[in-house]
Amino acid sequence: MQKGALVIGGGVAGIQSALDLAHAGFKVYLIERGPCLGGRTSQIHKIFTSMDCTG
Amino acid sequence: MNSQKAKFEPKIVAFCCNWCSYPAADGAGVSRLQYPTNIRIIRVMCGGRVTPSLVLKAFELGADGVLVATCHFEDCHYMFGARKAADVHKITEQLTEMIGIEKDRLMLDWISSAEATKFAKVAQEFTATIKKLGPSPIKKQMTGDKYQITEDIK
Amino acid sequence: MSIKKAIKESRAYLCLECGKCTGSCPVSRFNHGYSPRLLVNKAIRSGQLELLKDKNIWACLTCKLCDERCPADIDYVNMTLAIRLEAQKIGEEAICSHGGAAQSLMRIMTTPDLQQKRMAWIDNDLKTTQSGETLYFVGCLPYFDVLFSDIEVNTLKAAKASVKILNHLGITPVVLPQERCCGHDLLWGGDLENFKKLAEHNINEIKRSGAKKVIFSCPEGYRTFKIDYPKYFECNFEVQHITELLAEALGNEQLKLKEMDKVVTFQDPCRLGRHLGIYEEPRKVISAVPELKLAEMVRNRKSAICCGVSAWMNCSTYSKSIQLARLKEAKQTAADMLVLSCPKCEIHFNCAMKDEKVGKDVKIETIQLVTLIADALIGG
Amino acid sequence: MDVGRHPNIEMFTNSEVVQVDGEAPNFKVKIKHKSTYVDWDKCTGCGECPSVCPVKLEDDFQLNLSKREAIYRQYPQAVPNKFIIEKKGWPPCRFACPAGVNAQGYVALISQGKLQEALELERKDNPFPSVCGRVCTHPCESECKRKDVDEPLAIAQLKRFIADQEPEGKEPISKPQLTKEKVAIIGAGPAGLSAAYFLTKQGYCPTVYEATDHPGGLLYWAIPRFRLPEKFLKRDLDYIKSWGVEIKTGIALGRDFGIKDIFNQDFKAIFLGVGAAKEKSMGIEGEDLQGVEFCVEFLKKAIMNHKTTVGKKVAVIGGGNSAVDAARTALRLGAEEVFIVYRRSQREMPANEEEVLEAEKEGIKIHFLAAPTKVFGEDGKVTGIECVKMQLGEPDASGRRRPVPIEGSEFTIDLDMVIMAIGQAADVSFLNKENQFELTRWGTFKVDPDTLQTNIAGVFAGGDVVTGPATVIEAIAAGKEAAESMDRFIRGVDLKEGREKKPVRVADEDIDIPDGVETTAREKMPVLDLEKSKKSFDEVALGFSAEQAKKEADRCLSCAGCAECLECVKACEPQAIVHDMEDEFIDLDVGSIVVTTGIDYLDPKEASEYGYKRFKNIYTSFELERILSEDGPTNGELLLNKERKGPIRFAFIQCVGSRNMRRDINYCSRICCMNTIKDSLVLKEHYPDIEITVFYIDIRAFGKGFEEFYNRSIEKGVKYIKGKPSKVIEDENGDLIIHYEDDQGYSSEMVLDAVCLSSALIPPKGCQDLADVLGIETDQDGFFKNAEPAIKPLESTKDGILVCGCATGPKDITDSIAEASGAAVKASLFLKGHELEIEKPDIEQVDISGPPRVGVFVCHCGPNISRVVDVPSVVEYAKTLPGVVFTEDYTFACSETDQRRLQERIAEHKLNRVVVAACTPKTHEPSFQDSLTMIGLNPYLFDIANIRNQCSWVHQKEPEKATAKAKELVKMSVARVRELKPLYLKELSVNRDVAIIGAGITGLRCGLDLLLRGFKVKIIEKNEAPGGLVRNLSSIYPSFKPGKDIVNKLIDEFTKAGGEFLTSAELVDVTGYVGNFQVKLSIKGKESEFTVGAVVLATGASLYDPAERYGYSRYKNVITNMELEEKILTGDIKDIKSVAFVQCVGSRGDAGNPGCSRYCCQAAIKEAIYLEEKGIDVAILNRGVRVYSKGAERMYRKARELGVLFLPYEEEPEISGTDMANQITVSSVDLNAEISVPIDLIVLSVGMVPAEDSLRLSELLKVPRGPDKFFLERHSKFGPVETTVEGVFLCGCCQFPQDIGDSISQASAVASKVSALLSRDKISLAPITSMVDEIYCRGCGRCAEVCEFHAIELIEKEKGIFIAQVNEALCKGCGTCVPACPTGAIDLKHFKSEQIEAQLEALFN
Repeated sequence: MQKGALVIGGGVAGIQSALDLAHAGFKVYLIERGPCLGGRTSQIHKIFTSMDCTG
Repeated sequence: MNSQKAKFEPKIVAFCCNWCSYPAADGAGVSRLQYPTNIRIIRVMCGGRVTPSLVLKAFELGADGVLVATCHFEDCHYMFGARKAADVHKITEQLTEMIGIEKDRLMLDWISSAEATKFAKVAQEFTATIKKLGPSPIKKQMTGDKYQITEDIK
Repeated sequence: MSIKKAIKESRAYLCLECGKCTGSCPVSRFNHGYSPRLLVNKAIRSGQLELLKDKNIWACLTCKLCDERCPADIDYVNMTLAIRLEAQKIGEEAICSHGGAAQSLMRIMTTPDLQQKRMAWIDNDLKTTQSGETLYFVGCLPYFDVLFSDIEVNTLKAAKASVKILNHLGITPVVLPQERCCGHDLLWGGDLENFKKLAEHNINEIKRSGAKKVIFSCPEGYRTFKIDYPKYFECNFEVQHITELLAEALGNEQLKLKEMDKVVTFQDPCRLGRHLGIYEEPRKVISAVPELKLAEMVRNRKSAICCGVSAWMNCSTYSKSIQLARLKEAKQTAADMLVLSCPKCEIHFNCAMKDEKVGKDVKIETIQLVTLIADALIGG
Repeated sequence: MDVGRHPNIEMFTNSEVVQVDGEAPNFKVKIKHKSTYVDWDKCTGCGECPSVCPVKLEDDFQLNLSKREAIYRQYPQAVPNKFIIEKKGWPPCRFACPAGVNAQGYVALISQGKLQEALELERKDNPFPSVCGRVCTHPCESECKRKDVDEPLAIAQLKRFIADQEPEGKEPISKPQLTKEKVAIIGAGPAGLSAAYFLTKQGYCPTVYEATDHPGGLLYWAIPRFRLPEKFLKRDLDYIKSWGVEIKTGIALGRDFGIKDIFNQDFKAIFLGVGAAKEKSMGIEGEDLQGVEFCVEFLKKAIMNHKTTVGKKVAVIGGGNSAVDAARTALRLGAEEVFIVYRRSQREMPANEEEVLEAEKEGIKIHFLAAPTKVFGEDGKVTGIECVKMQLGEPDASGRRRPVPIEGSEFTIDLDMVIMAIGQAADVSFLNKENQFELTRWGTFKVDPDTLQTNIAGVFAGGDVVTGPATVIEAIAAGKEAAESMDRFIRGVDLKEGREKKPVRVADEDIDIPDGVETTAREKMPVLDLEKSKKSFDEVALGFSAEQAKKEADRCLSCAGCAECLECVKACEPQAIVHDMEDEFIDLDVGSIVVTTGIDYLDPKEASEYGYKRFKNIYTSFELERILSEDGPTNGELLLNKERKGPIRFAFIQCVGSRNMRRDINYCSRICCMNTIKDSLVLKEHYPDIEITVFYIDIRAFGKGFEEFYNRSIEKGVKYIKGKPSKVIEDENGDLIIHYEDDQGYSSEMVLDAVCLSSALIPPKGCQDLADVLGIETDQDGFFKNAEPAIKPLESTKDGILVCGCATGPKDITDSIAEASGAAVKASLFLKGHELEIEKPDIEQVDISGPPRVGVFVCHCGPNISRVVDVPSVVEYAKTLPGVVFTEDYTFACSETDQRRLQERIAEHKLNRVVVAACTPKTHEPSFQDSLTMIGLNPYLFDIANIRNQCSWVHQKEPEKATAKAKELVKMSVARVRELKPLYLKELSVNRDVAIIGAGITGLRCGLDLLLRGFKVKIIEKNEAPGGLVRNLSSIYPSFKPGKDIVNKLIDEFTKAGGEFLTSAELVDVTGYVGNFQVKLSIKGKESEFTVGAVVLATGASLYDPAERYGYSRYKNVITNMELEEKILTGDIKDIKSVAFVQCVGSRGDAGNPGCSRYCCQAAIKEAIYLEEKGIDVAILNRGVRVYSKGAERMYRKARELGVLFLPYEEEPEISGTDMANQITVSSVDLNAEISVPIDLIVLSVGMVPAEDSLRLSELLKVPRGPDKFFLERHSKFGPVETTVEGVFLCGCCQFPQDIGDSISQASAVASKVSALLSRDKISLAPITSMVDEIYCRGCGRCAEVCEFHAIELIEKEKGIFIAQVNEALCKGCGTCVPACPTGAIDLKHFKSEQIEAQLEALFN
């Protein structure tokens, strides 16, 4: 059976490692406790130094 | 006269860049921010893609106002696209002003993808300014429609 | 007039198929897909729709070199114009350079009550009026300088020089604040309807200003006023090119010119030369300048080579090759400057020279004849 | 967030890891996927359901600053963009109700004014709303959580309200045809009728046999009209009858027919609901005297005729509802004096409390703790009773305390009537003759508690006849259960199976009562005035008004979250809502695990000294973040009281909780300083004249661009005061007063309008149990522990499990992203051989030659578009457009079903162009394009007209104009799509080798990771030997191992894994593009060249040379910290007594690095500890100690413990001494005096500056450099290790000075990015790039000049003729070259000039 990687946590770090693993051609199971992805970052309105949005 | 002006519904072309102002317009939709219906959005990849000829073509065909909306300098997806848009816009501005189109009918603005409220505000204010200015001084010039082939030729 | 009549009038049916036209055509030399002979052939034999849809009708520079050389004296250029007028009706159009910005500007100018802001170039030491005997037709120079600001060309210098010369000769020319484009480029692009609107507007403005004589620095405007306007409207004013005026005024003593120890060469604009037959006046004016020597290019007067683009249409790699060839010829005369008398030549040549890949063997300083004279005026 | 769509990623939101077994690389993981109660395959995210949901809950996404519905999507752009219902089980009220009536449900609907829906919901469980609304003992109210706030909700009275407001004669909406078997119900009481009702709902045909001549049982015969008027009982009965229940009155079982007769008339099951009407007698003397009556008979008589005679003084014996009823009835029949005798106390009285109060109000006296012993009378008529006082003893079986008579406490009351109301008993004697029913000792039927089946199969019993006299609601519940059993019995299904699973009550701690909810009193029920009610049998309680009902319903706390009012089910067009969806468990087979559980923030409630939650306008930094954001609770505005004047006074307090020994948060939360600076700038933007003060201990602005950001806030006027405030209080006129020590050392106060507390970042709840499940350790701060902090920052204490991001400690987004990529590559090492092959099926391409044949598909998007835009008229209009050959409209174009229909239409009508008028291309264009590719139509012959986000949603008040605009948008799209050309993905072959420039620890780490992933790596190093700066470090914090060993270990691991070193190599040129870089080197003069797929910059940085500053060149004993490292290695520090470190030499100032060099504070402290332990006195002159990384705060603390002196300084300290420096003086601001320290050795902590050759490298690789001259990363947050040049990556100090831990994480991050890039054999490039029409290109080169990505070159086609050529690998598709081209030769594919002009022309004629 195709073995994949398990990523626990759907915040910005979780998404990034899931994407990197997926782009490298591996199966990824992304587990998030909340109803959707984004974690703390989605609650942040502006990011310091570059002041662009987290949209 | 202003009853005619009140009834007057300007038609405004908005060139919106795919990475910043277009999603801002979508964001305005998601949060149901209302703005007048006169805006017609045309998606371009970057504000820097809008050539003077496109703006002049819009005015020639009868647009009452043209808005070019692109990213802020620091978060432009193509790093320098917004600066290019500003340089090209200088030429377009001079041409439109010289040909007799009021200065306020053409506007360049910077809207990042999170500034949905700003997009709605710009849409509202720009429509109001154009309504105040009244219809564009240029009558529609388009000659016969491009696609019917006149009878006698066939 | 219908297309059949126009082709007959241009005597196309007399074509001997000798191919001299294709041989001399500057475009065919580089664009082997374009042959005036085949086009004439098509005009006579093939169906109308096929003719009108042929992209090549737009490739012709209308520089009239073929007409000069045609043993059957076919008026190829006017035939092409007629075909274009018909083709535009069914939606055919040329590939306009600069995204069609110029064409858009001209079509916008057909709006009757337009309030253009185009007088900024008249600085206070130039005297102009709103009404009077003589009118100086500026043309689209103010727009050109903005549209082509990236190649730092300054066509308005010629306008300032012209007014300075007229003032020098005691004439305070009328300059129309709401002057419209003469319509030359739209006409040769086949858009007759808008051409007529522009023409009508200009003629009324001129009548209102009371001018009896209209002076041109741009040969395209001059040819359009002189030949095309009378076809559709009745104009009660005289038209003259500034070089002709200068040539006449050489006699009177106010016109004293400073010495200029330089060698120059002269590019005959197609409209001034082959279209209107004015070859000698410019040369007379040049020779009037003390110590100024004129070194003619190999192909001059009737056989001068066009500057590569007409009416902002189909500017391509072929136009570049034409321009480079012509510039090389100018360099071969070892002249210090290339004298021009048409804003379009100035723009096209400078654009060709702008790209450094092309290197030194084409770089030459260009100057409009009127500017040269205006600078040389004594007691100006 | 394109993770949602990536084919390899399977997402489980709303889920938790519950069990992990096995070792790397074979883990067996069990996931618990909590039910979302919404079927996410069907849900299209249209957003209709929250608009109908009545429940308002705390919005945890907005940190409880605002409310959201029970069915919600966390934020509009959530991925997955689906809805979820928050359900915590059954609310306390529903759980307490025997019939499980969903009280919270219908109360919520009342608060929404949806009264009819509320009634329908109530009737799902209880067919007697009018009755129960009046007489129910409402156990639900005693459980209502509102009692902890003020008073419980008036649930019963609300039920009555919705029953009463139902218009007369309303037909039940959907009447099932009664097709199933016949069932017999004996007794038309609440139990029987309820059973009948529930059976008809399942299609059975029940016949109810009632002994008396009126249905209703005790409801009709025993409950007085002033509590339950006949009119309202009749309404419930009529409702039940309207369901097809047939009631035959006057027929009694036993008397007129037997159980056997029923079965013979092919009734399939029987329900016995005969109730318990036999009156119990007390068995005391004189009971049979005339004037002594039994309660039920008396009530029956009174009900039949309101004129029955009654005595003057009446006593009622008993404490139940019927006793009180009897007493109040007697009063209304004319009794002058009525009193109740009850043997227990008021508390045990079973009667409803409000009925007892009404009785007392009507003058009825109650003798508690008294029981009659004898009734005496004259000539057969009762004249009085003798009672005895009681006291309460031990509780009896029913849990109520048994009354015990007190000896000698007899007393007599003279009266002329006694009513015995001591309870009834079941009388089933009539039945017992021919069948053997088992009875209990109270004479009630013995039934199976779950199924209510008697010992005779098919015969069920419920209500008082089983339980003895009980409440109405219990009888109804019994009827419902019996109906379920009878249905199963008839269907032959096992009666018990699946029924024992009782509903789960919501746990108390899950009910979040919002603090600060204001108390509102319970609505008072209006009653008939006393005088009138005493006399008549009119109903006493008059019922709530609509406003009262609404106000009362609004008090509901929605304890269970979703109230299951099923409104959302009605509103959901795709029928996606499944209220009884179960949690599911999923087993996964994984090779490695990455833990990125993120961070939570400390609730500063314990820091009560700052008045959080006690005073208004005191926020945590996270709450401020939500408030300042447009989609936040207050859409971006501070809620200050309106009438205050003058500029806002705002203060930030840093380190609330962080760096605090007492609360054992002994680490720096690392991001709050920068977050505060950012918020101050945002505040300045919103309120230009705002006065901001920041109280801090150390401003830790250590990252790239942080120092400039800090200075920008100072320029904008933000005041920074060093010193942590002691407390914040609120003065009388509502202003906040903050107490602090100012920089002169005086204690002072400042008046403020609002305060923001930068509260500490702590590990999220459940971190420890996840650690136990995974079998990995957490460190003393509760974060996940690293194998070796600085050297292996990404591995956990267990092989195969990686930890990164805030899970290992607070860090900002840039570092988290870098670590995440690093962890990804390490995780992939365990998945060797499990790569997925995505095969590409070759599909037969649709023929797209010939004139354009356009299909227009207009989407309703549920109501989102069709509510505003007249979709059919847009479809009609589309037909008239030139080129359009087919039009159709869909409800949800993006759903699988509609996309399949779209594909069929394309084939059917041979369409070669498609326009979909729907939502925004930004989200849905890829999914439509995929459907086109699947059937062989080029995906670029397609356009979306955005008639939702940019039309229907934003013009809701002008539908006709919106429709006209939609038509024009469609016309523009059709015109554009006619001009579109097919575009094909360009495939590039990929070379799989990697070149790394720089062999420092970063380069080595990245190389090693790549080698382990199976790529060939060449490291190019300009010095002879690899190792970089770290090699000559004496020790590395915190393991204190010498740098040399670590570097050498990496070097031989690298060579062992087959890596290649090219030392003393000088990079000559790099040409080509991603996947095919040609690298030209010269090693000692010998040129060599090779091709690689990717290039990694790991060139590190060089150290600032202080030259003559601080007397470095003059004194021998003034050295840099690197030189100190050598001295320590060689042991050359023996004769040194005291050392002074000077920090920020060549950092944060005019010379060297304008920003902070980040590593020096930690390095200095590490060395200081080493020296102090050798007995050398150490002082560190600093401009704020910036130790931020994991464990660094503890090290800083240890240094202070060992006696290291930390001296802050502003101006440069002067160093004095003759040939050797022996003294250093610094002007200390706090003590405003000069402090001079005798020293033997001065160590300058020098900052890092860009390497000398970084300019040359940046030109070679065309990688831009930032304003600080370090290499510029693609995106400061989301692309920290990539550059704008595709295929060129960077890591370590060449991007910005950083410590070893960060550099190594970045190194692994690059390895991950490179392996992602090179793992595919082909790189497919986005086809939207520029293209050149060679005929029209004059070779003028202006486009090449303009292109920032150097993607355009001029090539010499023939001698002297130059043509521009676009390198599609480098071209980003921005199109800024198009305006530069004079002839229009260059144009941007998919956005060509004629395509845009076509849109303009379509728009204007």
